[in-house]
Amino acid sequence: MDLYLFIILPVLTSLALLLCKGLRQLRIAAIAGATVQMALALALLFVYRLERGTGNTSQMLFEFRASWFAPLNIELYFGVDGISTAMILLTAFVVMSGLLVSWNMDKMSKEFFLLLTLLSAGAYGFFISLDLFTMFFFLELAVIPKFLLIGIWGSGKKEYSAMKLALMLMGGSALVFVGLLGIYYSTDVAHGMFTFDMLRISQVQMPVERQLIFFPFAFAGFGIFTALFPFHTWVPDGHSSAPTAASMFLAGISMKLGGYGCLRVATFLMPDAAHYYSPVVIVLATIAILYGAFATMMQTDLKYINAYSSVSHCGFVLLGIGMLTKTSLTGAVMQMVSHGLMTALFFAVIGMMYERTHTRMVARLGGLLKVIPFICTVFVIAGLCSLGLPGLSGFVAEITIFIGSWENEDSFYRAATILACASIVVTAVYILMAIGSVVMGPLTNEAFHNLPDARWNEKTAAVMLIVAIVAIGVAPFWLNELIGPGTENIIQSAGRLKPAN
Amino acid sequence: MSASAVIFYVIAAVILGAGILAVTTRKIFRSAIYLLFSLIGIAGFYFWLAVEFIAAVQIVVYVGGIVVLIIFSVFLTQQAGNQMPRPVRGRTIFSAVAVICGFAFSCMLISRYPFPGHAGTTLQSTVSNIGYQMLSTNGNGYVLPFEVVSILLLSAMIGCIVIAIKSKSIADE
Amino acid sequence: MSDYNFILWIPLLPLGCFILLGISGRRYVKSYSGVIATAALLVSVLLSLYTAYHYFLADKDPGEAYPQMVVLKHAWLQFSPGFAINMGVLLDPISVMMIVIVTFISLMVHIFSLGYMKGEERFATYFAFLSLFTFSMLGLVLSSNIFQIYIFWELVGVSSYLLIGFYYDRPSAVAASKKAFIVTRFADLGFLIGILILSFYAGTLDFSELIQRLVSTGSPQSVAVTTASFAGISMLTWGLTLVFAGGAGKSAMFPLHIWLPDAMEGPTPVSALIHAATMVVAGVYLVARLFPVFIISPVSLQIVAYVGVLSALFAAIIACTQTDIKRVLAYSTMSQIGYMMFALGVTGFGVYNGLGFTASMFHLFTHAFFKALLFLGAGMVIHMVHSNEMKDMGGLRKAMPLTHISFLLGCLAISGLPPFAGFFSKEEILTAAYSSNKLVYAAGLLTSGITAFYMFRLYFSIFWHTPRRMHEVHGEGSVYQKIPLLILSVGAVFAGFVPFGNMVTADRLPLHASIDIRSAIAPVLLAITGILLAYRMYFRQNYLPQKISGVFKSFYNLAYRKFYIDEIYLFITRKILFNSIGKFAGWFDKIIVDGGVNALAATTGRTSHLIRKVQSGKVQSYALYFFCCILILALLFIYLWK
Amino acid sequence: MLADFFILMKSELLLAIIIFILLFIKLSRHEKSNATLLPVVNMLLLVNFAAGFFFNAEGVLFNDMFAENHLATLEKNILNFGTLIISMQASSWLKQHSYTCEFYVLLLSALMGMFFMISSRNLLMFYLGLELATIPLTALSNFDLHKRASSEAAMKFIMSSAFSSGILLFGISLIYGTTGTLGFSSLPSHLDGSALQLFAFILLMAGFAFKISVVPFHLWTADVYEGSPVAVTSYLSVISKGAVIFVFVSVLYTVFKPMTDTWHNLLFLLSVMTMLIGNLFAIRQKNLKRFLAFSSIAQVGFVLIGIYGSSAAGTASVVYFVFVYVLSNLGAFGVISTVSIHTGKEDLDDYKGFYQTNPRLSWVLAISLFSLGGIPPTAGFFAKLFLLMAGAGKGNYILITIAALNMIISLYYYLKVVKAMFMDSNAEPIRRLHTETLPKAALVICTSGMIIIGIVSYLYEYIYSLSA
Amino acid sequence: MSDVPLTHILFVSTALFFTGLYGFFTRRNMISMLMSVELILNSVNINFVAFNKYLYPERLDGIFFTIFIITIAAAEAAVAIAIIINLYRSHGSIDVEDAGELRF
Repeated sequence: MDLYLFIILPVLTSLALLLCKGLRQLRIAAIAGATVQMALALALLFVYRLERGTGNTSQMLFEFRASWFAPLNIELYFGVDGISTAMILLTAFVVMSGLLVSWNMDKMSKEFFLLLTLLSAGAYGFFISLDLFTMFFFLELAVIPKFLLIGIWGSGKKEYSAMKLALMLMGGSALVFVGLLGIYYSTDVAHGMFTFDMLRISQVQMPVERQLIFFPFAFAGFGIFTALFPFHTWVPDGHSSAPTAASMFLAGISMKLGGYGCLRVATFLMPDAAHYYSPVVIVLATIAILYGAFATMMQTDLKYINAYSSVSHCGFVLLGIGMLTKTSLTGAVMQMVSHGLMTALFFAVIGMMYERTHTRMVARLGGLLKVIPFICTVFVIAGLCSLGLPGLSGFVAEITIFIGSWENEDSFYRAATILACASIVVTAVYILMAIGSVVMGPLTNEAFHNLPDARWNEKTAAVMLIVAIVAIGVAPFWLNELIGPGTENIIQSAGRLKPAN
Repeated sequence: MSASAVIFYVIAAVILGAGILAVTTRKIFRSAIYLLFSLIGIAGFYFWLAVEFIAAVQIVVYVGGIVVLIIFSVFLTQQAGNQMPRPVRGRTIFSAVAVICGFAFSCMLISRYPFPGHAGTTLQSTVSNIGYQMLSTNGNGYVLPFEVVSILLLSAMIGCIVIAIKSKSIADE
Repeated sequence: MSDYNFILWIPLLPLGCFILLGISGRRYVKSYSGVIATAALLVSVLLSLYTAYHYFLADKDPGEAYPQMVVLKHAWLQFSPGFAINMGVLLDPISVMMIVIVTFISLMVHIFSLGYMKGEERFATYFAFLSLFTFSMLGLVLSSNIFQIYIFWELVGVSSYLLIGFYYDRPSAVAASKKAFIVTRFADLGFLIGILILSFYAGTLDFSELIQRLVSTGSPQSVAVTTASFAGISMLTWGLTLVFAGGAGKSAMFPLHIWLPDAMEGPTPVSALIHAATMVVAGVYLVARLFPVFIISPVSLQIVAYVGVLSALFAAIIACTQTDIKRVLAYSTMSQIGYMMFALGVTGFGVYNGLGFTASMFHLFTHAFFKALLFLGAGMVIHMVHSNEMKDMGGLRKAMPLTHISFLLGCLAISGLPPFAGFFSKEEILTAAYSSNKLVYAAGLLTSGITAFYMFRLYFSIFWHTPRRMHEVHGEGSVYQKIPLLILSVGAVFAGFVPFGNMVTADRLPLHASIDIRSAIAPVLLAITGILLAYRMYFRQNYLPQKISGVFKSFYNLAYRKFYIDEIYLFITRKILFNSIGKFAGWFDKIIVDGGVNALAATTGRTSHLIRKVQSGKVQSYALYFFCCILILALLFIYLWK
Repeated sequence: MLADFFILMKSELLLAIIIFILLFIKLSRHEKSNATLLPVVNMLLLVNFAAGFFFNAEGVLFNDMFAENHLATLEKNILNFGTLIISMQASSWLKQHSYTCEFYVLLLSALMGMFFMISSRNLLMFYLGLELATIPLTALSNFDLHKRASSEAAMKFIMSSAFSSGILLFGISLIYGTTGTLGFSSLPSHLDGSALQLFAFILLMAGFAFKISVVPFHLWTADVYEGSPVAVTSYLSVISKGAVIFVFVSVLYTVFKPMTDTWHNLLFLLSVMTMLIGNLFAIRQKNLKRFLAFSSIAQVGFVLIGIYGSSAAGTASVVYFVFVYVLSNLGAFGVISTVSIHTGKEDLDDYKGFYQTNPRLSWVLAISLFSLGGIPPTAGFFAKLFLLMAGAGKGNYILITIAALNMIISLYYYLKVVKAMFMDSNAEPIRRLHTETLPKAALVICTSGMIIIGIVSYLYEYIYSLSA
Repeated sequence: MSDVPLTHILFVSTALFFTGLYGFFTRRNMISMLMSVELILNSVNINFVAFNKYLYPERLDGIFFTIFIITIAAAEAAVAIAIIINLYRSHGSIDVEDAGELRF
């Protein structure tokens, strides 16, 4: 499997988009690109499992190396393990559905599709990179498209949100970069030779005192991407102002870049510091979980509701990472995948509602189940997934995190776990409040009586995401098996693989 | 104190006195004249140091060239007899303080620095030596700087012409 | 030993129905959807009866305990070697009993609904939800793994939510569904933490191993769980109490009962199935499932007992004052489940001491029949008068004779009059309580009297009393509605004769207990008193009820207002939790966090405005700054920063 | 000797030849139109640029006054390239100008001064090169002869630079007094770090800092940039700054090696101040030229970090950055000059809704700004990060963190321009502009350069091989 | 010549230098600012010549430097005066305070 295809494909798609004229051609090109990406991602999953099935237990599969800025020891070094494969799959799903829901984007459509494609290239590249610099390159690659997407096609106070998002994310990546440099210059592999190669760094073992300095940079930097409290404020504004597809990308993929980075860079490469700082991480994550949940309850705009709930849900990712057990890390990755799918679905459906009713205020909606049953059903499913209903992916991920967290015996960890668990109640409250007043209840607004239900493209997008959510929720073992070896490696690097009693 | 020393201090007094007057008097024309005296004093200093060539250049270029240029421009801008506007007071005080501090500081540094005495041969700064070196390419030749300066003078001249020439459109205004 | 693999089909058939109807029900199979679901369920019923037959009778080795066997097992989510959420099917007496009850009652309700829900716009959806519920409930009772039970626990919760909110355009239904879900969710939090505690010490999530490890004295897990403590209470007690909290939420035990009366907003058959016969007893089932562990923690068992009896009495008192017939039934359900709970709480382990366990299960069994019957009957009544309020009813015995008779049978059964089903199970419970805890016994006894009173209050008010508003007399209902009533009546009458002690016991060995006539006297007398009192007050219109309520005015009001529990909750959640914390979070976000970011931006802007003076446009100032900076740098680097 | 002379001084000689050709044209010309002159000049510059790729040699001339090596050749050629681009962009402005020949003579003699400066091995040559690179430029900045702002800018420029060269000279004289030599090769062994030498060194640094507009010696920059013709502004901000940076690197790394500790601290302080002040001023600018002036000040702060690294990677990163900076800044100035020449609009507010009327120009400007802000996939990203990487090699992470945070501030104002173009609406947007061939070609070159040079790593690797 | 220590000459030149600076900072007339610059350059010249004669007479570096400085000073003055004249045409004043339109 040639991993660089994941970068080349979006690039080719964008070139094709450049040549296209008119919405028809554009969306055909975009969808074709996304479909091929999706096929490629599925193929990757297949080939990956096949390769693992043959007993290949090396840490990364399908490694690809090419020299890039050789004097600075930068390489194009790609490779995947289960975690990245899962994230790539997630990306492919979200990209596909995001493009589907923006089927009728008629304002500056070429630029729109182009930016979306660029964004996906950034995400793919990030997930397959094993070279820190390359990874960082792709991380930043994804920032500006978001800025433009929100600023141009957004709604509400879009400029403010776009600016805030771009600046905060850039702030995050600035911190990340300082962290990366710190890591780089701590890897004296051979007489003043440094390396960005993550696998080698993890073997070299940075000196502890340097880990302690640079872990906060890397973690906080990536943390900003994944809504680490108190750097989460870009999330609500950014998400709510963004156009539907951009919200989906933003919450579905972009926030995952941060979680993945926290895991792969901060924790994997600086395990001692990860242990040292784990209480801090846990406290922040717990605050984010509860605080996000409570803040959600106060929201009146559907997108804000989902955005704040994303803060809460991404808190789980950080909690799982902070807890530093194999199970909790697995749970964190699952939560990333699950939240990616679920929140994409949520945003998609909110977008569909908004497109029809032209409002996102909960108070102005109501009883929509009667007129747009499909969309409402999807809404309910997304909501149920968000509140962690078994059989849907959210539950699996949260439970795995809880169990993983619970493996830490200290009462501090226990308290954090219990508090995090408590959020499931709050989540239920706000999700049900939203469902209750949007989907259910009497249909008050006369104007909503003749709303059309979902079109085929919207249906396809929603069904695709739901299938993925249910597939994880009903049969989590495949995802677990996929992710397991990867988290095992990370936790082994952390040197505290906890035997299961 | 020897005669030569006395001459030096006299020259120094002229240089500094004229210099200070040049930057403080409020009549622009007078200021130019003081500058002239200061520059002549410096030329005298060069004579005192027995670098006659430099002294000659100083008189020819500065006294004969630059000061004349300045006086011309003073006339051109029709301000010869006018009182110059009063300096901005705040800045004057501030710059006086800064300059005095700077001067004290520099003098302290200079007086503390142990300048080595010279040992070895002395190359006389005769006109022939200077002339020879100015145009030689080997040894201690300065032909390259010479060429560079010639380009500089050329371009400065062109620049002056373009800028200062009274173009038609400006004349029309 | 026969192969029980077919058992998987029992839950899978409803699941298949759910998927089929859920996806295509609205458009393609709408009119057949009820029939499809019912037929599928019928197969499930037959399969479960077949299972029961095999398990209890055919495969039984005389003298041996009933086996507890895990028929199927699949590692669903493997956390670490030996620690996994396994999806499995656990067969033991209580689970087999439960699948019979669940499928059977569900079938009855399905059939009833064919008539009752006819013409509903979301007919197919309704059956889809019912199938989902049946599947989840079956999954719950068959769970072999404590997390599996949690999973299905949540699923029944959501199906209950969906069904309560079935009439989604009624704000009250929406509110009720929300309330039901949120309250049980809150309880589930306890359940979840309890699971985490227990499984952490046991090192497994599978029931059989978990129980075995925790119970066997001297095993490292058992030592760990009893010695570790938090706030002076052992982790075992914590774990069990929290798990019980989950069960109490689902079973509407005090003080987590508030959702149940409101849940009556759902269609009546749903109330019969979910909120009377099956789902609400899940809490009892859960305690029974973990019973061996509860036994070794007397504290938690006592908590179970007292919560149970308190709920029983409390609900019974409230039931006397309610006027909405479904609410009365709901409180009675709560009260009866209280019975089951405290029965479990008063049980010891052993040949005779295990009576409470059996009694509890027995009551669960019989209660399912008569309570479903009562609800369906109430459904008939409501259909007839289009109202839930007692005052709109009266004298219906002529208009709906079948309903009348079956309702009467149900009332007799629940009042515990011999030879109806309720008598036997209630007797056993009280006997067990008597031998273990007199206080509980006394409360139970009192409750049984009150039960008889309010049930007959209901009965007389509906079917006798003064006839009202009989403007449109239509038939009693379709045959679909009558058949279940008939079948359930039979159950309400005869279910008590099932030799339960032989089959369902705590140690899975037969329990030979017979009813002691002497101990039966007091409850039966009390029940009769209650009935007579009800007869005096409600058979005809008279002023006695008002008088009595006038005498106990404050207490009556208290009970009528359900002891203000709802209001207290509302105050705590709305005012304190959501409003304060939520508002605080919102405020904090806007002012502190966001404000911080904005302030940073503003400071940058302001600083940039402040220092603009430096760029004054005066070239001499520039030079002056230039020179001063040189001086400063020189001083700095020559003297200070070498 | 003579062959050496021709080969080693190839770049300077070529420039001299072009200057003389221009002078001849001027002298012999009978009202020849600019339309014919401009292509000729650009062709000559192209030849000049192309010649930079051939016959490169290393060696020393004139008794160690002039040295040429491959890195210097490359640097000169980068400047050649930049000059060519500027000349292409300026063509629509120069078309109407009556002193085109003079413009080029001055421009090229300034360039020649820079070349001498780069090749200088002697403080005298350095000083002469510096003056040659400055004095014609001061005249050039007055080339919008009819504009008040232009003459004000020129006045400020000549006054400030005269002042700063006075300071610089005083420093040089003290260095000469304390070491007895002016040659770069013999200076290091005479530097003893005494207080007077440090003072002299700081005076010298101030002279350098003035030229590359390091805070606090930057104050002239914005005023001059704003007032000068766009072509001159871009020349000042790109070429002349780049040249001094090149010299600065080699002077610090070779001549002042004994004072490394001092200049490390100095650079630390100056770069922090430069980034911060540059950014803070840039935030509040409305005029795009002035805005770019401040942003280019901030950029220099980053360069100082690269220099701070004092390693081969440092040199390479600085040179690479300057090249990328040439491309990016010229891309931005190209668009601004097109707009300015056609409509006279230079304010940020005028650019609102620019994308609606001129999407291509908007993209070019946006990409240039992204490159300046260090956003991938543009080359600016790599260039800026390599500077930080080189700087981080010294282990001063406070500096790196401050720099990284400054990148955010700078991003803010770059994005503000992008926002104005893409997101804001305007009742009277700038009309649809027709870009002429030469400027268009220049923009295409810049844009493709910005995108390609980053992703294709050969250029950096080549520079690194030269600077190692 | 040997009777006067080098430092005294340096004091004189430094004094002249700072006099020039003071003039540059305070004189509002552009032409007088230019004169101040000339003073600064002359102080540097004194330095160079004195150093050369006192300390390093074996070569003529300082003297040559002086010669070039003088030349360049002339060129600079010429350009500056051209610019000032141009400015005078457009602004009607050679007061430096009047040329402050470009700021902030």
